[in-house]
Amino acid sequence: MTDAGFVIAAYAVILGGLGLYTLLLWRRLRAAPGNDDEAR
Amino acid sequence: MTELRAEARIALAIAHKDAIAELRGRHAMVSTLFFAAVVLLLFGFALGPDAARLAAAAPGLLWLAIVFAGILAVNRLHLLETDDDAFEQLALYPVARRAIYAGKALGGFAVMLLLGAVVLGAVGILFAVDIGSAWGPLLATVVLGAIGIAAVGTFYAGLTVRLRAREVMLPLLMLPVLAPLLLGAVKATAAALAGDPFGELGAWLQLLVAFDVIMVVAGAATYGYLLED
Amino acid sequence: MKTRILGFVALVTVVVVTVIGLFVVPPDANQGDAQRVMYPHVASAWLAYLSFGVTALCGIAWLWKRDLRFDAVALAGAEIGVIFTAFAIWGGMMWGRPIWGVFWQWEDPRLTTTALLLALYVGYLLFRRLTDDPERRATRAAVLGIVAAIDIPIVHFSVEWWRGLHQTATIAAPDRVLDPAAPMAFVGTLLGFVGAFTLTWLYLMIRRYQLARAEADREEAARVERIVSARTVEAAR
Amino acid sequence: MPQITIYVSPRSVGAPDTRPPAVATTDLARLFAGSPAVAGVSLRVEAGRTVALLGPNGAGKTTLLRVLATALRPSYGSASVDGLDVGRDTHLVRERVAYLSHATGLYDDLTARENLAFAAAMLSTPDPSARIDRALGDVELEARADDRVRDFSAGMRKRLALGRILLGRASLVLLDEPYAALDAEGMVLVDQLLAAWHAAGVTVMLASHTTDRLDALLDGRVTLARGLVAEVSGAGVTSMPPALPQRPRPVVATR
Repeated sequence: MTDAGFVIAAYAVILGGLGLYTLLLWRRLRAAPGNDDEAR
Repeated sequence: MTELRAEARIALAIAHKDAIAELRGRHAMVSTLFFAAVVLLLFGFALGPDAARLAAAAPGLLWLAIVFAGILAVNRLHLLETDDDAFEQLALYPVARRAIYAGKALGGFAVMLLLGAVVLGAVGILFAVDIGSAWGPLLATVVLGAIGIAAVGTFYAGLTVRLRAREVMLPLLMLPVLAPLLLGAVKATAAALAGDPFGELGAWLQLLVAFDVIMVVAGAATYGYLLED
Repeated sequence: MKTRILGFVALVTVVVVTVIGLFVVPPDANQGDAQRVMYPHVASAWLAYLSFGVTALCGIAWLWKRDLRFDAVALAGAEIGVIFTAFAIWGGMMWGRPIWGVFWQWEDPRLTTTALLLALYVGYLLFRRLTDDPERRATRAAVLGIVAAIDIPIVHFSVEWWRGLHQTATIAAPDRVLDPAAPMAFVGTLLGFVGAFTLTWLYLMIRRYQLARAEADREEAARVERIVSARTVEAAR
Repeated sequence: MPQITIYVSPRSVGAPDTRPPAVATTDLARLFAGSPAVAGVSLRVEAGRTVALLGPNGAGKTTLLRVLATALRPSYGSASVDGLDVGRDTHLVRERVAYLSHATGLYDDLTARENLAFAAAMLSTPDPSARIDRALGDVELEARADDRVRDFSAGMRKRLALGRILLGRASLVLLDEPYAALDAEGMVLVDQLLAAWHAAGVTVMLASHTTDRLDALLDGRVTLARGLVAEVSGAGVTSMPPALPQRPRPVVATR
């Protein structure tokens, strides 16, 4: 794998992860704070 | 000043009680020592039979055996309290929380010291390592290591004493915190065994002292919160 | 509403710095394109440490003021901290592989410390899930967060020594060492990333705090409601 | 039957009305995993009184005692012993309270005497060896003083736990089902202890189901149901209905 490959992999995971986490958070917030095991 | 003396007396009473119960009933000590010996044996199978490689790895194996056996030992000391909800009764006595921590840590230290000495001897035999020549620094390392493991172990055993999945959580929480101690102890032991070629021994012992002081103070300051319910 | 704007600003800055980091700024003289991984890697590591600092401080604040809002911030800090720690480790590996040829560089104190950080705070989050009573959970998690934060500098210091007490700090590496006289462009881009990621971090912290508060309030309302209903039933008797 | 001597802290002497209420709770609630074991208790017990906590299992008797003994922190509301808040002045409250719980909190591998010696060290009991002998005598365990508690029956363990309380100088004694697991002689022992505490001006609150034998010993009775006070009778104890309705307040701890 070329250097560029690793760079892409790094950015993809970090930015993708941030996006995914934001989405998850947003969905959990938007859903009325129903029964979520986090709060059990 | 008298208050500190009273707390010391209480800590000694707790450690004394643990010692009697430990020697008389629990045999945790014996089982922990055997566990450490078995771990060393397995290390031998894993890394042997090349004697040179074993001798090179001896410091690391020594301290891994001590740390793993240490988790069992510290856990046992707190199980002693939960048989009959004695832990709650202990918290209800009008005594300083840090005195309770000191008492339990003292008990843990004694167990760890004995464990360290025995494992050191076993390593000397099993991995043909000459511990006689450097017994001074080795003893210092074992003492400092025992203090550190007892200080951290007592805190985390208290934190997880009534926790679900405690058997997994205690090592999971405790081991990362012990990383600097493991690292320092192994390097100090290696330096001591090699006759301290680079003169690093002093520095590593200082690291262990710093770790011990910080963890004892942190443990004593926060142990009271672990007794709250 | 303000948070929404913050979120939008954060998004824009992240996109801008990413474009700069990937395409605009020239590759490093020695490391070539691999050096571009440093930007998100360093920014993530900085936010990991910041998050756990926040968690430890909120722990102290809870023990002092006994206000559950601090506990909610501490939880947000730990969760988001774990995520940035994972990113920092991933970035470290993606940078290490092209430069050293190995994913995991034991000698790099930053990497090993960050790995321990992950272990410490995954433990913190697991511990929180295993404790039910909100106030007992807050107290014990606070103490756990404080001891973990105390341990981090010791870990970093000991790994720093571990690498070689008396050798010079530079790692005896192949020729691809970062060009020490990094031109302004690198430093500028790095600061841009740190800024953009910190804005994102702030946005996520606020959102996660709101979520934790919403759940805590719902839990609180359920508790109070059960008390009120018990009392009304009794009063009616 | 030995004459039981109660070592009283100076706090518990003096006419009852001059001392703050031995026990005072205001809208006290304590929840476990979201459901209220105690849902709202506002109780006042005058110093020096002997009061029984009655009510079915799960009525909240044990939880109330554990909060007063500082074993549990209140979830809502507040509780005080001798005017001292259990949350803020926890250490001072612990000096004043003795608590006998279902679990006797003894060390199986230690003998009866060693258990009491440890308790004496924790309670800083003056002249410990004499006091331990006296306590063992009072609870009639001298014969088994040097046997390990591991071999004791539940009744004997309870006697030893009562002996431990005699080593202290509590002004408030909390007993959770003191008569449970005791033989006839043991029950007489508890009667004697209650009489001795009463004579010494020590306040006693005991949760119990055996009420028939208590008439002569009790000043007042409190009946709990579903975590609330259902009924109060006798002297020295009063109760107020919990505040209603309660607006769910933001998540700020009460202390």
